[in-house]
Amino acid sequence: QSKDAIQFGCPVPMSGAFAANGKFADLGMKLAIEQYGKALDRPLAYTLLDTEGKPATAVRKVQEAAQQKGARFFAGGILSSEALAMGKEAEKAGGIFITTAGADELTGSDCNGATFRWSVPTFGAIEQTVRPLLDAHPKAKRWYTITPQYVFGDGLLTAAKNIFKEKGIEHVGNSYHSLTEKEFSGYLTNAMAAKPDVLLLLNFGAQSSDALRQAISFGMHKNMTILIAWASGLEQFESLGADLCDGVYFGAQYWHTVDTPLNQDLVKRTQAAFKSNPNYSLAGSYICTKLLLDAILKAGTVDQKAVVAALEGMKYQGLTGEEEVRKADHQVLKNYYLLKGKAKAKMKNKDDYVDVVSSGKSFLPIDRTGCKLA
Amino acid sequence: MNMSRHSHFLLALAIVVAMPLCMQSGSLASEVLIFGLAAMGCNLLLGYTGLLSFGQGIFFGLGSYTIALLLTRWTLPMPLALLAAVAMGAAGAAIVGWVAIRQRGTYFVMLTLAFAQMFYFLAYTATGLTGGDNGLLDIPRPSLAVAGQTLWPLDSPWQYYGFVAVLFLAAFWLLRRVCDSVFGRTLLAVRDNEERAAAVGYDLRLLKLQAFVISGAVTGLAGALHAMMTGIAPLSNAEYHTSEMILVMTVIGGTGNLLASVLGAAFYVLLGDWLSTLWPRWLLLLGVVLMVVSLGLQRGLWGLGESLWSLLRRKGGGADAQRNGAASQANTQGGQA
Amino acid sequence: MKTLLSVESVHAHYGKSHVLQGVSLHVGDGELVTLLGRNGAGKTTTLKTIAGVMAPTQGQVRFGGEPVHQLATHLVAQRGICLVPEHRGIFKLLTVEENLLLGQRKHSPWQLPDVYRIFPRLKERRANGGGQLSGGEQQMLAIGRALMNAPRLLMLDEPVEGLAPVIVEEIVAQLQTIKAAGVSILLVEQNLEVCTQLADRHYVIEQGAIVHEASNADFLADDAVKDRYLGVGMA
Amino acid sequence: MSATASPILLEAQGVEKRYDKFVALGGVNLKVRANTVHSVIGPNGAGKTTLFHMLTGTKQVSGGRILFDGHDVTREPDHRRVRRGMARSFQVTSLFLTLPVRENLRLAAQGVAPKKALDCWNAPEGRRSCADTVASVLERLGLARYADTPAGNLSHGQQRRLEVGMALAARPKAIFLDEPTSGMGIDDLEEMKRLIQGLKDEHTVVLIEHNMGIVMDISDTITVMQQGRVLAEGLPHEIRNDERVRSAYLGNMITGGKA
Amino acid sequence: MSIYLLQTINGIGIGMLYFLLAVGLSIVFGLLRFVNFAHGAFYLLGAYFCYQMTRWGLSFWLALVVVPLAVGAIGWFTEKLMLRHVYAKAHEFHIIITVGLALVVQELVILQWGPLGDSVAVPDLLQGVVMWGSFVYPKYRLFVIGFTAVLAVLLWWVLEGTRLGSAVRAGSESTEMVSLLGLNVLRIFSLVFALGAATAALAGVLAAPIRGAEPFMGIEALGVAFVIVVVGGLGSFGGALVGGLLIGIVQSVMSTLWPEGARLMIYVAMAAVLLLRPHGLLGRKG
Ligand SMILES: Nc1ncnc2c1ncn2[C@@H]1O[C@H](COP(=O)(O)OP(=O)(O)OP(=O)(O)O)[C@@H](O)[C@H]1O
Ligand SMILES: Nc1ncnc2c1ncn2[C@@H]1O[C@H](COP(=O)(O)OP(=O)(O)OP(=O)(O)O)[C@@H](O)[C@H]1O
Ligand SMILES: [Mg+2]
Ligand SMILES: [Mg+2]
Repeated sequence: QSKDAIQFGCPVPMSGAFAANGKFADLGMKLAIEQYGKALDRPLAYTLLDTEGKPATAVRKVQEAAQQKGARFFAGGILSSEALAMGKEAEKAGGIFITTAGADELTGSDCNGATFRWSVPTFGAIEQTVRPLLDAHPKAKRWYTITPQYVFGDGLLTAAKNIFKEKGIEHVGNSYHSLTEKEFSGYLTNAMAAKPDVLLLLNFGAQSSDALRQAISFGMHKNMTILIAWASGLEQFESLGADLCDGVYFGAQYWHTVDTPLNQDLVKRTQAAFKSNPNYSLAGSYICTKLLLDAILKAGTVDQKAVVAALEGMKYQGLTGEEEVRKADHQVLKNYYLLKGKAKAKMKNKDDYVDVVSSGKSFLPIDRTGCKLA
Repeated sequence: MNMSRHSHFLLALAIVVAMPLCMQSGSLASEVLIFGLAAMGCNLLLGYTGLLSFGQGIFFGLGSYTIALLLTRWTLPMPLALLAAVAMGAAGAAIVGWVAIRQRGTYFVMLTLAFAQMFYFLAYTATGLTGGDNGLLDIPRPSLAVAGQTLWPLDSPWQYYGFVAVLFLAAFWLLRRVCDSVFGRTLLAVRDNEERAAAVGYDLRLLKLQAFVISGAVTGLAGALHAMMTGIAPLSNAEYHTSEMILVMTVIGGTGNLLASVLGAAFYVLLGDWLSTLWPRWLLLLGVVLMVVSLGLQRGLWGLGESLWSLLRRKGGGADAQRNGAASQANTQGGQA
Repeated sequence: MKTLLSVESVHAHYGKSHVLQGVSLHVGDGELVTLLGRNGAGKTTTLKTIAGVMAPTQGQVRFGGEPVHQLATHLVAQRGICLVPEHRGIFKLLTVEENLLLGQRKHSPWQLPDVYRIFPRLKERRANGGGQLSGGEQQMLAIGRALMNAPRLLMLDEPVEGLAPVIVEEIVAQLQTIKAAGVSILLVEQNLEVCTQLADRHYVIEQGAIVHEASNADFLADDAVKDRYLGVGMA
Repeated sequence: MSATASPILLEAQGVEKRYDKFVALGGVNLKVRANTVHSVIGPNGAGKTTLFHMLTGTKQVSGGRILFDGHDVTREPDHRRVRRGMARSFQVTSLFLTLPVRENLRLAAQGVAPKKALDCWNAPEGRRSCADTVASVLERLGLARYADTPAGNLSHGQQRRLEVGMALAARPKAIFLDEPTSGMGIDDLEEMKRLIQGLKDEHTVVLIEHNMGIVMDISDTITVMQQGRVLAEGLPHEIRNDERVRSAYLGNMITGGKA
Repeated sequence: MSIYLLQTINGIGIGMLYFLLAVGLSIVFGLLRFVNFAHGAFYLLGAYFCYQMTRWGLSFWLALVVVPLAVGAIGWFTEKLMLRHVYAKAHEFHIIITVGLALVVQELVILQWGPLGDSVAVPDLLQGVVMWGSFVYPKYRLFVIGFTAVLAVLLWWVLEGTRLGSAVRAGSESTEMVSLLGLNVLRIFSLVFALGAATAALAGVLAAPIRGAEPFMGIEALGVAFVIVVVGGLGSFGGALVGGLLIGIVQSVMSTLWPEGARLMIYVAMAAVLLLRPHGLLGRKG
């Protein structure tokens, strides 16, 4: 590509267990780049970097892209570990990195001047799912949690526990499990023995799918409410299938039917380009790229400092409506959604798996995020 | 032996010098050398002692965790931290080896595999030390300094490459020395015929253990350098896939020859890097390559190189090739392994 | 009498060890021929080569007129050449009956009942593991299994080695019945007593080559030969 | 020289070996005198090689004692016994086939001081190369010409000789040879015979051999084994005329099969 | 009913599936004496073929029959066309080639069915759960226990009762003697490998409605299978059964006792067994 093109990088796992997210993230950035075409009268170009889901590889690829292609703007990072690592690297390389990964450290204890995050942290995810669920089911007094044992899982768990305390909910038990677990019947047996009203699944991706699948095979959906606090939206519903989703609650960062101008525009574009609705990976990557581009335009230069400054505090009409980039921790303030799966019969089209129950913004105050920017 | 020692060292030197000239990415070049180190460590076990270890990832992981902790928490001077990482790798190897060499053949392989898995889950659970899934971040890359005098800044990838290259050459030279030493020669005998080696009076356990320790030390060094290169010590470094990868590199390169391991590492790293830019499903191609190598090449890439070389050298090389062909024929006959 | 097996100047190696240095011999239909020689002379190797376990490095083996020395072991066996090896090759993990059935061929004149009739002991021990049998029983099992394999040529390598006299008698008797049934037999045996009772002809092998051939009668008469090739008088 | 004069170097007392249930050795007693050639003969599977495994510690005994040079070595692993001055050759040639002849012998010689093998700094040169030992052995074997050829490329006869050389290189008190002539051509035979005979002066030789020619010519004592037991022991001519031996091993062959 | 009793029963459920997963690996090793790192790939294929057939609207029961046969055939050809040629080579080549094969299969699956996982519906006949006091258990999992139990008996019969079985056991003692009896050892190798592949595929089919079909289930399964085979004893049918149940129960009970450590414990157990009984619980020397 020509010398003076503005180089973007899309570091996402194309191989390995999260290849699916990578695939769609790529499409997302492609869409955004093509939509803008050029910025500051310079053509736009982007490179897809396969992180293989390995932080080390991710870092190396970012380094290379920075050196050889002079790429400075990176949007990607699906896994917490790789996102954290790349955030650090982007800063070293004098670039900017926006991600949709789950790790709160990104805009918390490990935040840095070059890293931004679009996805709602664990705190908000719990606030916007557990509370509305409680409002919907006031009698749901006994909750059981299943948690992947690492920082992300613990983040969700603590947030949930706080609400339980505040609302006088009985937390009848929790099962930790490792990130490689696929067999959940043991944990589910524990859960059933505790006779909860709500089963709260705090794992994500394939693991939450397995957990749900097996929970339903144990008939748990019949005598308790099931909530997956951090679902990945459309792609997960597709892999689960409508029957398994029916009646289950999901927390989600994005849903394609949300009625906002930008979202409708995105849906149109995606339909046009790929004959399908945007899912979270695609939308996330799209909006992250778009944010970078808008910031560049606003700053009128590609200088790191200027673009960061442009991003900080930026208010804009985003996919989830009014969105804002919080200056103090580079966290984007946006809606989080509570969805409820509907029966196959009620689906109006093949992607109409769920109804939006509620949505809203909740974020920790800066002093509690642990981020020491500025 | 002597002759080849020097010529091999010169070849290694040539590689080290050549890479900056023909490669764009310093980090990639460094990675080649780093995994070259790891593969050499593995080769010392597989090629010289006949031990197929699936536990190399343990030592690699230990190396990266050690240096990460020492540079971030205790802020030791970098050279010391490196030494510590090496020591740590050796120690880990001593333990794993001490247990594993009680077994032979497939059971030995399985035992090292079990250890690799155990280490992974330990690292995963001991969040306090290893940062669990997030790994350890913010590993600094302090420049080499003596009394505040900066001798060698390591900020840019190529600067770091230079640093790695020096260590690599040093390690290579040492390993060659080890391989040509009384010890190394005895190892060859052990690989060739264990029963006989014991019968002429050697204590196989001690020999194997020492081989393990040295291999662990080298692999630990590799792990540490890798951590410094990426600035992180991720859990994936301790995964069993790392062990598998190191092993694959070694076998592809060709066993029983240190330079071959470097070749294998270079091949694997560069091929992987290149393929991954071609096609998201590049692992498919990698798989095919592996199958071709194990079906076609008797002695890995190095062996291939040698036969080609002899083909080029002599006009009568055809006969030689036929002989190789015949050999592989003979090999494809027999039943049991 | 038609020749069934003919071995034509066969050479064989173990690695570099040149064990067979041009062995030639033939066995006629229904004939019982012995192959004699000192330890290490190459008797076992000869049998292995005929059975296709070892590929001859020179020469050829013809069976019923057709060359068989290039064939894989199992194909040679299917032609009807059946070897009962030195250490009998009883499968320890299999019961006596399983051992027998493994060798079974539908068209074999000997089926399970026949074998049990010939070796009643095996019937008693039918459910035992092959590992638990005494040497003699193992030998019977090996022979019985060979019979169920429908052999046209039965090759026995030291069938009575290390067996008590009584059992030797028994086995000799069975071999006679088998021979009577028209099966050709190539017998390797150290025990001359046995050989001379059974055989029509004898070969003597030394240093991997046939050095003497004689009919049973001549052989019995000629003590010099015995002493020369098989005795310990001189090398 | 008279065998009975010299002291007893090696003694086996009721040595037993079982493989699972199978009894390979059922209580073998053996006395080997220093500087003699002591042959062990017997039919296949008699337990000769197994007995060697026991004496040299290649495998552990299931019962009985083994005394060597005044020490009880019953429980010592083979590499320990090598240091006491035992060395063996194998029935099925067991060499370092990929390594040169010289290297094979060097390793064998070095084996006497195995701790040195852990030296991972110095190359085996100068005094570490055991040059003179190796050279003298090469000389003796007549393999000097092949010093640098890989053992795998030697002819079978040469390999068998090297096999003996491996034992020699350790400068042992006692040297155990298992069928050193198996698979050899006539010419090789003579050479091997001379070689073994020559060993007697400096070493004690324990020999397994099927070739009666050699056995009868060079042995001082012969032990006949059968089914894991000692059948007879004595001087060559005694053995040759021993009825039990004839029937058991040499076969009724001489007596002829006249029933 | 006590939670531990529940967990034990559930553990048996998991264990039986594990057994089916591991037994093929074990038999193949017993005869061919080499470790098949591609075993997981056949399990993976089993799951996806089943998914595909149900997608086509064919019945799960049909898949239960057809898929193992199909994958078995694939196994047969793999052995004939590739593996056969590395038997003579060193250990590392067996590993490399099967690792490569596993990669290829996995990526082909992703190419064909995409990187996202998919669900396979539980057959209507087995929808729902059985209640039994406080004990709730999916009908399907009960079926799996029963089915694999029957299968285990069947397999046991094949290995113990049939001529092929005898040939396999005999072959693991001495291939030479087997061919001396006129049996084609190479054919037996192919057959056994095919059988191994088929059992893995069957495990895949049975697992699909529980775990869904997902491109990386192969690797995960392989890890578990190794542990089981090593614990039970390489090459031992009984070992695979015991090992499978043991691991299943350990895992299940652990998820009550010390969930975080469940996985770790499995490998600790494995190492312990290897050190105390070097050839596994029921393995014999080899
Ligand atoms: N597997 C082997 N590898 C190398 N050499 C062998 C092997 N088997 C036998 N030999 C050698 O080949 C020669 C002939 O062996 P063979 O077994 O044929 O002798 P034999 O006539 O059967 O003697 P015996 O009466 O002791 O059975 C012997 O010198 C023996 O040492
Ligand atoms: N590892 C083993 N397991 C089981 N049985 C064995 C083993 N090694 C040897 N045997 C048996 O022990 C007996 C003695 O074997 P050994 O090799 O000592 O005989 P030998 O006297 O050396 O015979 P040869 O003259 O053929 O060398 C034989 O019956 C053999 O089958
Ligand atoms: Mg024989
Ligand atoms: Mg022997």
